Amino acid sequence: MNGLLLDVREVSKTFTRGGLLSRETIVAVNKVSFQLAVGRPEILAIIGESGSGKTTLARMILNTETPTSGRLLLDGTDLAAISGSGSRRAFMHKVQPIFQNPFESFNPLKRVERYLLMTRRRFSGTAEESTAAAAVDAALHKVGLSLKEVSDRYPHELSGGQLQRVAIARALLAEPKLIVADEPVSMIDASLRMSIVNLFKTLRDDLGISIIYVTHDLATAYYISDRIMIMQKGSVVESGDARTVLKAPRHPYTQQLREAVLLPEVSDPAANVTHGINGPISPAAPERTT
Amino acid sequence: MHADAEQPQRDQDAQPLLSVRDLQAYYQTSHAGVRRGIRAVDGVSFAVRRGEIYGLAGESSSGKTTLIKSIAGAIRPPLEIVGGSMEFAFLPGYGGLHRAPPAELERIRWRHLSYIMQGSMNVLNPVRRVRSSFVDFAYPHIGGSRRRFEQQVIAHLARVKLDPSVLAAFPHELSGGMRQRAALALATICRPGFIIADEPTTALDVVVQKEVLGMLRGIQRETGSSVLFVTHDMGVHAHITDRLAIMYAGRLVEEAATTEIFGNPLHPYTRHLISSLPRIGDDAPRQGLGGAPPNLADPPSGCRFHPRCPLAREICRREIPVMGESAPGHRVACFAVNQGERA
Amino acid sequence: MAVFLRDLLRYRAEFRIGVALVAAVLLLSVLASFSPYPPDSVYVVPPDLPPSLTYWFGTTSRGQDVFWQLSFAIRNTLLFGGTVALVSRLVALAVGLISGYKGGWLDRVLMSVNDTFIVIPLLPILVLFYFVMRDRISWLMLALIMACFGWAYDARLIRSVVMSLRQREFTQTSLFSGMSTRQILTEEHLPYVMPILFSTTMNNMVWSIGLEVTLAVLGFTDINTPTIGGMIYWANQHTAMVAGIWWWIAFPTITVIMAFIGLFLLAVSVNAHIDPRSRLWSVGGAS
Amino acid sequence: MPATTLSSISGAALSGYAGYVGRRLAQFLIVVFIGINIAYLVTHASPIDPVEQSISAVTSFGNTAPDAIEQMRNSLRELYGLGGTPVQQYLTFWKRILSADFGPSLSAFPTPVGTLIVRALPWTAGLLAVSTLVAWVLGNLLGGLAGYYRQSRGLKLMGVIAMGLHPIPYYILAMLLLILFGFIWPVLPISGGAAMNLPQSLTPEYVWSVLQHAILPALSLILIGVGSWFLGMRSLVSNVLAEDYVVYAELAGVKSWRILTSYVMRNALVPQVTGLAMSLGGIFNGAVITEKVFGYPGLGSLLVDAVYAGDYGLVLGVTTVSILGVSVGVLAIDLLYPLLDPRVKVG
Repeated sequence: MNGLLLDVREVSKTFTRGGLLSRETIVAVNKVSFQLAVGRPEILAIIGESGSGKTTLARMILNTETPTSGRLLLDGTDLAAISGSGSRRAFMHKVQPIFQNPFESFNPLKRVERYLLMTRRRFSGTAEESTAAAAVDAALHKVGLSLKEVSDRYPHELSGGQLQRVAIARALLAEPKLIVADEPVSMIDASLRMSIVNLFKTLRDDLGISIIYVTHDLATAYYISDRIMIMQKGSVVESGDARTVLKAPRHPYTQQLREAVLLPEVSDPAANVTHGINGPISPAAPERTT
Repeated sequence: MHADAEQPQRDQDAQPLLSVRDLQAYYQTSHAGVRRGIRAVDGVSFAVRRGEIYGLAGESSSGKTTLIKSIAGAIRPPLEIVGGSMEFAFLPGYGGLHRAPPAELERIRWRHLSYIMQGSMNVLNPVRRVRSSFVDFAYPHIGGSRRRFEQQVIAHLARVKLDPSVLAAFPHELSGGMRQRAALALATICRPGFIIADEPTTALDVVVQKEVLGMLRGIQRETGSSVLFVTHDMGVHAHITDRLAIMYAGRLVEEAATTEIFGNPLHPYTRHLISSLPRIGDDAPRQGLGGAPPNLADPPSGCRFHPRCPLAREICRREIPVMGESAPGHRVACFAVNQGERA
Repeated sequence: MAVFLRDLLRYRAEFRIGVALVAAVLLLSVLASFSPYPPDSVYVVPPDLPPSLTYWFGTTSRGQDVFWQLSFAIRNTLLFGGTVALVSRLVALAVGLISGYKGGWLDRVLMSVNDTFIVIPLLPILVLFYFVMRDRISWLMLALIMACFGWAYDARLIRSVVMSLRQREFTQTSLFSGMSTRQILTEEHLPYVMPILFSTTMNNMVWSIGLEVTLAVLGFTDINTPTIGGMIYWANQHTAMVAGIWWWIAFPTITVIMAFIGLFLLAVSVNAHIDPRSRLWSVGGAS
Repeated sequence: MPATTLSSISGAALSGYAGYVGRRLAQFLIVVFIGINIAYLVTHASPIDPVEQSISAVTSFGNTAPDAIEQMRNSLRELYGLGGTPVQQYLTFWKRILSADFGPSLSAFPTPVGTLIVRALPWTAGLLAVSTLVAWVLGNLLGGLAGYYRQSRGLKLMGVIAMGLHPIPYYILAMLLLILFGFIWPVLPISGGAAMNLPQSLTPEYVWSVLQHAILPALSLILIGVGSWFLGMRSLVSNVLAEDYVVYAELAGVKSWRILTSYVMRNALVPQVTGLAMSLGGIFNGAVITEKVFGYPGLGSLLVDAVYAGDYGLVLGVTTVSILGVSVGVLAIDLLYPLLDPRVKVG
């Protein structure tokens, strides 16, 4: 197979504000095109600052926002043609989202397993309760959890890291081909962040799922993605292989972003005046703890 | 006594501007007759010297927000100061803002101590022009004619590259970066000796963030203020702070010059924080830390990091490690690191 | 839900007082079923007697026992308020849920109509209605027409709650878990709307009963069905205050005030308990 | 660079205001349109002929000759546009309303309905404007203080009183005041707009009499109004107190009265202005009934008496003018709103 999993063709989205007398148009996304191939799972990072249109683009891929112009095709199906619960379900069977705030991803009044079982029931076609539980448990194991840890729990009884894992497990239960993750680790504590990031790598390598990773963070994008797209004010200004683009950015905006990344190392020891104890600082710590 | 340990500094540094001693701040709730305490800050000691930017790093449940609230005197139930003191050099003898009489507070506020808040976007009164915020906050301290005051404000705004027309604008008419710069100008116009900055750039885009940090650094150099700079972002700490303390589950685990922390981290938690951060150009795999930050209503015994620590040993489960000086100016609370001096 | 009620009873004095007042009024209305006299018959007892052990609340100039008449009146009045509240809840819920969840032009149209209904002065229209209907007006008809006007304010409240729920990520999670719109609205969002529905029901009853009393006192309703307003109407017709028959007016007034304050306290305490910011919805009211 | 950003932004703000005014005007027209249509529906969809209603009401007062009745019937039919097809009727209805022509009053024949309404309007407008303004200012002031000084016993007590007053309907409160000042402590005039024996003029005696007569009706409107604004403001203030800009100003040591006025109350007032616009209809309802209770010569009394007298034209006229008047009031408040909130919504 060498078709296209996702084909985004010249997609634009404009928002209008105001009424009859004053009308203001904001171009959130401006003629963006890119493709993801079938059978070649990859992580594509969409990078941009606030107002770059990256979230609007992600929403259009998730079909929760309709483009003003242009087309989006998933596995050959035009997203604009999706109507009715049957085709909507078929679409969600292929694409699933992960959100930014793990504490908001589940209804605080409901137990989290509700969403796991619901997803399983809706997308597997079997209503068998016992196999559903087993499938949920299996999905949770893929993200390093088990049904025992999660069952009967409300969202506030789990940590942010755990909830984000549950959110990923829920997405996996639909057996999607594509996951759209909008800033999935920006609200996760530093000590837990990398395990979630690594999980995305595992999904790509072991389960063959393509991932669209929407973020403002160049460093994690460099760490996990294969390809990146830099967006500015709705347009893609630079795209290509993650390593090439980020190591040697060409577009001035990408260079500016790259420059502004604050490295977790003291680049100019003279700037920090208090103590004289320093030496050459290696990028990685001298002794790894794990 | 730890202030004595840092004696090798020059004389003017010997007297810190803020010294926090063995601070304990708990959230005490009494629900249906059952008293519960969340030990958000549990025995924290450190000192901020004159003219330095002192960083405080920690994740969401580390207690750093509670620590800031306590130092700022914003203590409202259920938060309670259970023990310890927080002494400012310009407010001697009270052991904390929360114990100072209103007249004293009035004397020091904005003149000696100002704040840049986490939600800096929303610190300006939305229904009044920016000018009125400057008048309300700073005019009582600066005085003189209104015209001279306005000129002073305009000159100060130029330091953060803001046009005088900003004064006539309403906050919603400014971009996020402009608002943040206006807030920075507002916090520094009285040239306070001490500035508490709580995640001041977290909500900003990276390019603007770097710019604002540079401005803060510039003004701080010029005025010689001390800054207590709190953020979870290690990159920001590396960029701006002089010394840095790492907080975990309500306690400090390590403190040293920022160069030293990044060059020679000693505590296993600090090491993890630094080594796990991905860098552009470095393809080495990074690992997350197992387990989860502890529940502060029921923290682990002994060292609070021991359930997640790769170096944990028997003593870590039983005893609380104290901050020991491993090198001049480098303190760390870990049995594995300090065992030479300790056991 | 049980925990919710228990917390309310335990921590909110307003709620306790509200429950007590409403319970007392309800008890009185239930007693109507045990009345020794039919509600619409007159001159069954000696007229104009002050309160005594035989006639607890005295008797009227029309020869009715005030206590039993009052129990019929408050029963009918509560029934009226309940009917208006029930019917208008259905409209408010439908408009609020649809407008809030669907958004877009549908929302704009619905809210435009909605704001109109909030603003229009209702009393002149109800008077006009009475004018053309006269004696054919029945309490059910009046209840329905008031329900047609009584939903708007609350629909806006429900809409703002649903709008904020729609923005929340768990709604997206529900959507991508394969739930239908109906399922999301009824299973995920309704629990957040329920407390507001409860408090607006109470407020709506206060509103509709108040209007009914007003209309009845003027004689602009079906005055032959005993209601609180109807009792005061007949007392006024017999110039009860001037004649010193104060109990004919005092007891219905006290009863209906108890009902008003009780219902209002229930609404206020539930509102404060769930969401102290709920009033802030009106910030968006101008858009 | 910041200067250019700013000027472009203030330009947007200006067009935002124009848009806002446009939207409010459109909403005003919608309200009037729907309101008048409801009045039309009520009068025309009923199974009863309003003309017959009027005639039976008029004739019930005395003996009228049959041919006079027939004459009256015809002129009424013609007057109220009840002849012709439904479409014609509808158009005639609008024509009459747009030309403000409701014909002669039946109860005060041959005085035109318009004249009666113009005579009554200043009484109602004056009573409503003064009592609403006083209630709004007083309620917000006290409620703001109660929200800010939560420990004050006096303000807490006021909160309890407000909770008791707010849910009571206008009629009941007006009646209680009437009983109190009419029977128990008769110091104030309880009926009319001014003393009967004084000619309408601007003499001090007359003005004093007008004010005296207005006290009780105004008081009943004000008491309920204060209660509801008080409760609303108190809860708004306790929300605003948690806002960053208030906390920050407190940290900065801004004087307490300044925080209360310029930060807390100033922001909490914004939704209260919207609230005022939204409750104007309800307040008008209250004024109608209060006027009737105290025999105040405004639109309310006119309306109720017109019903008793079976004066169809007058009832319709007062209803229409009420809808129009309240809508104009709402529009005026809406247009003043941007003065208080610079963030006039563009969306």
